[in-house]
Amino acid sequence: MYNGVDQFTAKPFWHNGPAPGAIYNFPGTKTHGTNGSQRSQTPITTATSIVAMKFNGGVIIAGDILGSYGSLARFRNCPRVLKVNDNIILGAGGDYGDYQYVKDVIEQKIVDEECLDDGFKIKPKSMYCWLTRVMYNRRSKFDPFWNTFVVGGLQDGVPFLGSVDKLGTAFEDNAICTGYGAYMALPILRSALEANPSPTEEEARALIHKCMEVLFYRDARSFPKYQVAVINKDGTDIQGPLEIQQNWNLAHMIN
Amino acid sequence: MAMMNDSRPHYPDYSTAGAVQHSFNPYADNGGSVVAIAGDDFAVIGADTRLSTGFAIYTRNQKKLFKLTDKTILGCAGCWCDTLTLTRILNARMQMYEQEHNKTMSTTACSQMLSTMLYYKRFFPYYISNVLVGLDTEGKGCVYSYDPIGHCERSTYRAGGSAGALLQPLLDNQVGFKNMQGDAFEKVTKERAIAILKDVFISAAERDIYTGDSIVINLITKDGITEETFPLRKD
Amino acid sequence: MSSIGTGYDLSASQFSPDGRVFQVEYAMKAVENSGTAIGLRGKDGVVFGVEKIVTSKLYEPGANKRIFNIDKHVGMSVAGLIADARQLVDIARRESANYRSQYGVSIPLNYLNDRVSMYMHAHTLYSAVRPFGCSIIMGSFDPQEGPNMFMIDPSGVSYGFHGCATGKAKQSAKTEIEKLKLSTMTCKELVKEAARIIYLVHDELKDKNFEMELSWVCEETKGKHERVPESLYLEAEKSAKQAMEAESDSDTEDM
Amino acid sequence: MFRNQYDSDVTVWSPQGRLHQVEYAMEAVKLGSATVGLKNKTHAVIIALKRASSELSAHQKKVIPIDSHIGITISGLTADARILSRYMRTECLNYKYSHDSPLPVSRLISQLGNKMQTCTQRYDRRPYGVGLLVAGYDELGPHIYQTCPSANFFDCKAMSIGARSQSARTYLEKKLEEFPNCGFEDLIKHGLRALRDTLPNEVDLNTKNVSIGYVGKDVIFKILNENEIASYLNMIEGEERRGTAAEAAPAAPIREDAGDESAPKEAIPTVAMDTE
Amino acid sequence: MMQMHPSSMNMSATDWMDAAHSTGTSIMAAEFDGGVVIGADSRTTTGAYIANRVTDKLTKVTDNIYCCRSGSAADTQAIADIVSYHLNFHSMELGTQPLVETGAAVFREMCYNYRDSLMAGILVAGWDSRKGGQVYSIPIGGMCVRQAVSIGGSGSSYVYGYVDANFKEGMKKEECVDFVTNTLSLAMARDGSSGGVVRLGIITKDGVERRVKLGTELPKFYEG
Amino acid sequence: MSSALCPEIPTPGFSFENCKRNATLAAKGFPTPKATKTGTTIVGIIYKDGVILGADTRATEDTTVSDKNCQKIHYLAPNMYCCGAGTAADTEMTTQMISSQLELHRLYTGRVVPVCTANQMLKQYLFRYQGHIGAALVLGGVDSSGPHLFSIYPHGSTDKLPYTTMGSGSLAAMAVFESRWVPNMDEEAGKKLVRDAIAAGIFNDLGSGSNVDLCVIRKDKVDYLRTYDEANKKGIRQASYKYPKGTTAIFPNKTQEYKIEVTEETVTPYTMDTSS
Repeated sequence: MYNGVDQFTAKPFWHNGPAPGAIYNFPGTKTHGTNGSQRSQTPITTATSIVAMKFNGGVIIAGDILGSYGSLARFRNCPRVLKVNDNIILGAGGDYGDYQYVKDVIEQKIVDEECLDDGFKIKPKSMYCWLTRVMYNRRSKFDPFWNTFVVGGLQDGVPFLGSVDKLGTAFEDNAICTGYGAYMALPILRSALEANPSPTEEEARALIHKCMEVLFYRDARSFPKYQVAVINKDGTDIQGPLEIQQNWNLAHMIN
Repeated sequence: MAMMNDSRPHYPDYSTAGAVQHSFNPYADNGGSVVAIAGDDFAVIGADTRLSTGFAIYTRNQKKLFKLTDKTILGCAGCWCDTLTLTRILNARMQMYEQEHNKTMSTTACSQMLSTMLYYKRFFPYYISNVLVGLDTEGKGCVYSYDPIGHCERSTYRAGGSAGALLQPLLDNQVGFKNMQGDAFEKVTKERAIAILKDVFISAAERDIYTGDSIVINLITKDGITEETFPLRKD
Repeated sequence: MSSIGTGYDLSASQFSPDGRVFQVEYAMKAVENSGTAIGLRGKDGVVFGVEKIVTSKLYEPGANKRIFNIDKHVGMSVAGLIADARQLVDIARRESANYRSQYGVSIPLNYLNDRVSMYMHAHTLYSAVRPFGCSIIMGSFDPQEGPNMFMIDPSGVSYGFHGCATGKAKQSAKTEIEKLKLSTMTCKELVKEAARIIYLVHDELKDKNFEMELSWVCEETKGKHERVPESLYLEAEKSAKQAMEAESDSDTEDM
Repeated sequence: MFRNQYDSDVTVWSPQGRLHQVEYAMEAVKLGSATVGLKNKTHAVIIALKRASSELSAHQKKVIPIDSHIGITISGLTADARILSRYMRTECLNYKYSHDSPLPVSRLISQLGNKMQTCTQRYDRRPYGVGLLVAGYDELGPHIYQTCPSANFFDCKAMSIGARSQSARTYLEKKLEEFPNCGFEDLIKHGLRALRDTLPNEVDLNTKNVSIGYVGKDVIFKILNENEIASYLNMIEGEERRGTAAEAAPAAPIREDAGDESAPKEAIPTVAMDTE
Repeated sequence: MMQMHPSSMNMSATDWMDAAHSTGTSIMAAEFDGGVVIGADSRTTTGAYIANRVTDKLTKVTDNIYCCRSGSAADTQAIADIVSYHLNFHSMELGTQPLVETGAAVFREMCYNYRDSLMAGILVAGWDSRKGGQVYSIPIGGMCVRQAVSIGGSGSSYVYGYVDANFKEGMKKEECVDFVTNTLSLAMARDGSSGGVVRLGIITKDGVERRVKLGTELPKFYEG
Repeated sequence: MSSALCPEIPTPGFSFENCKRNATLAAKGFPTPKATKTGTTIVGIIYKDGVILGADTRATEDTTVSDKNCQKIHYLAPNMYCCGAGTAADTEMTTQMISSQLELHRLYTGRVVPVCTANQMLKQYLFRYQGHIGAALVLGGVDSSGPHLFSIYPHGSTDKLPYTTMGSGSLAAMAVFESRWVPNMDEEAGKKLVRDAIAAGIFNDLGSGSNVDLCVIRKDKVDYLRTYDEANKKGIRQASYKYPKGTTAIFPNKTQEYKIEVTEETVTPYTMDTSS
């Protein structure tokens, strides 16, 4: 009978506004009784750092292939560097499920573009901007993609490197690292680039390799196998899994 | 029994942490400071180029000034993802205005539009401290400053962002000549304004950890916009 | 067509007393006004050929292509109203994108064919819309499934084909196609045949200028639908022209 | 003036496989004043003839900027053009917003084509009665596109649409080879000459009735002001019109340029069928 | 160490700044014919940051008793120090080596009495002449039980099955060493909080022999 | 026995009398005052002849730099120094207190105190306060058994290592060590490495900044290198900020002259009698 709707009395005076004593469900507050989609509130299977830098004539992006489930090293073959097209490579850290979803969307975007066959190929800056919009939109819905993406590529022949995080915070730089890499690999890359602002591809590869080694020593969610994506004027190339050379001699020095 | 369950402490070492609950905060404080000074026939605005989060530097080289028209520039500090979005929408709105009205937006119109756009997001605001500078229709320099939800105030000088509270009194003294008497009231010239701007940033970099690396300074005069950069300390 | 003009032919939702839907038949007429399009299914793939009539010198060469990519592995050639056809291309692309996002693999051609035919057929049911004024040929190649090809009429009826033709000169093209031993021929050979047929059926008296479009999806392209390479195109064009000359020579001799 | 029973609706095919409503919409284009578009290797130019509906009215607006790299001129129903231009502007803005780069011209045109097509297939719509000449510049260089009410569009080397545009097309076809390698100034001159050829003898181009827009490499789309137009008009002043005087036949009534080719005049126009 | 801004906390990578210093661990002890083998990984983490990658979690208590520590580093170090002091004092009073059983009892006493404020899971292992090699497990909560083989720490959950399937009573020394090494390698491969090198101790009547298996020398298992 | 005039002499150790009150206040939303933190990079390595400690010199209060050149390497004993990170007061007081206890210990035992003794005292002290004393320390020194380096965490756990880092910049500094540290470095290489590690913290961690302090401890000699490297120079002032006379408003003033008479008097000292 009384379904809470009384059609015989007038609508409240403050119609369409907050009911007296009640408040709006403003964005950001926990909504009650909705579908309760808290899915993206926490990352589940996660991947750790991405390490990336520009070199003379190209960009290199590396990431290990471990998918951690909390502290469990659960999936040991989770590649997360990706060739988008001949202009663009991409690396991703954070929730692996979100990454796969975004990857599918990106890949379809590329297929759509290939189908048009109109002579245009999306360039890294556009891809980066698009990703920023996607990430920002999702964060604004309080349902973020729990990832940090690193976009690398050649923009009309000039190396491009940019990063987007789960909020849609985006920036470009000559060296970008996410996760623990931001704390451990980035200092190494920054000082190397300060000494030599335009390293060769070989030098860049060696630096990245060193960074992956350091991260392996100090990041508890890392793994000694990683993949490297390189883009230069000859195209894109994804290598790996490569093995990290480890040095544990230190263990003998503890007494 | 239930009591025991409730009071049982959590032993992280023995639990396989399947998923750690992270609370999601849609905002980030990415730091940065903006300082603007306007004169009779010019306006100058500077922003540092450090983009940071927590204790980490994202990049040392992020320009935070956005040219809206040949006479108007917006400086933003705060949540960078909001800044990126706001300025993109702003640019689109500027273009729409230009196409619909067949003229470029005036600085005053820009200032009003920005205020409206900020208030539009009253209940999920853009967390940015905006400082808009430009020349008004009479060619006079003007500075508009905003709070994150669209309160707008016109003045002739303003410091905003992470070192805003640190710098505003300095500007009050050096540009506003507050609590002074005598001969100090000379109008600030372009050159003096730029020198003061650099000096306040030097001071800010000393004391505010989110301000540093370098500044980009834009000077707007009737002849157009000139840009200069000035290095700051990098620690 | 005895019922023409009797008033039973003004709506797609209307039968004539003799049980025909004239609007659909009229739409087919539109197809017959268009340049010829053919599809040949060989043992290792599908080849498309289109005769594109150029009505003005002012148009750029290569504009308004009538062969489209639908997905990486599906090609489509069309005859009829090009604007209508583009709408179908859009629908087909959306279908294949949806399929991939839902099922994770590329859309099978027979399924895509079903979906697009249903869409076209739906336009023959209501008076509020008109039937599409175009026929489409879709083809694909899959290493496991082999080549596959379908043609859909404005009525929404579709059949699988080894060789098919539509447009102005579909009759003579069909005659030519029937002479070929399609199931034993490779796509390389078929490209030449397609070029020959297009040149053969082109009526120089009615339409002066035309461009030939050739594309294929086959083993050689790794199951990707693409325009035939420049060199092969030129070769096919050359031999087609030679064949034409030889034929006209023999024609005169016969006389 | 019912021509036959198959032309009442856009959803009705004629027994010949034609859509009369669409063809009539194509006629609307020819009622608009002429406009010319042409390009060289670096620039695309659109030039339009503006009419004033009366002595007291201003000249209509024929050139509409879409984005920094695209502008259009229109021929036909101005109100329809406004809808289309707003759509194009929105598409460009959205693309720029999300991709930080200008929308490739060909993509804009094919999106527009698909939008226009739906209006030719539904009972509750009518085709847009306007033709556009689109000048755009992107990575593949300058472009001139023509769009029709039939939702068809053409990538053109040069084109003219609108009233009596056949004369302009004749000029353009004749000079076609010269365009790719001519300078920007010459390009505008060619365009003006082509446009002039559409005029009756007693009318001439002036700064009031001509609009020029252009876009090119590193140049954002710009509409020339009257002074700039005047300087170009001066360059072609005094030249003989229509190539040779002999061709300068007296201006025929408005339908003169309706028959596109030399096809005999029938009750049904021949141009509209664009199934190629 | 640091003061955090709420805004910057949504980076999960900053957990090292305020997380406790603990030995998320894989530890193990197993009896064999003539003694015990103890083993541990070498990783100490704060959050996901590896604060020490070559930690020695096998702590000497007396000459014949060792303990393997897991849990809070501060708590277990303190316990080990106190117990070690206690037992050494006791052995001087006795004039003989204390029994492993005694050692375990002292550990248990500490862990039980302070169970609300300590976070420690300890394996006590050693050799004495009365009962030979012995292993006592004292998990959080302060119980104590003797086991022929025992594993502990966060990595242990991944290898219970392996231990049950492969442990045999009365193994030879090297056989037991291999068994412990394999078990720990498996645990370290799966547990993000364990890793680095395997440190081993073999306690027999002759005393203690310490070994280190470097990360590169560890047995390899399936890594798909 | 206390009164308002004569407050009680405090008992040794901490006073906890306001803990309850503060907890209540905090629960009511009254924030506890913020302590000065040394968001810090501190490091230490063992090299061929001893130990090198390093630290930056920035102290922060929230996000403001409160001391641009503070000292973070604290003296413990002639052969031992200790870098502190965390709450400034805690690190200073803890090291001071341990330092005096070590001195007493030295006097009591009559020999150089071993480094591990200091380590043990520090860890026991910190453990007692269960992490409430926010001191993270890097302890380095040389004794009869050679060089030793310990890192000590606020909760009282310790690690003995040949190289270690602490503080908010510890990851950046550790990255330098992990890629470049080798056993038996000579002093110059060691100093360079430590400097670079601190610099990595200074430049990449916002909690660390200003200059690099080093402390080289050898068997017989300690070099405390205050401001070993000025990693950042303060910018040069661009304008002059002198105020013209009269800028500051003052109340009306009045001058009163006083006449002062000066009298001179010579005093002759007399000698104290110390004979008795």
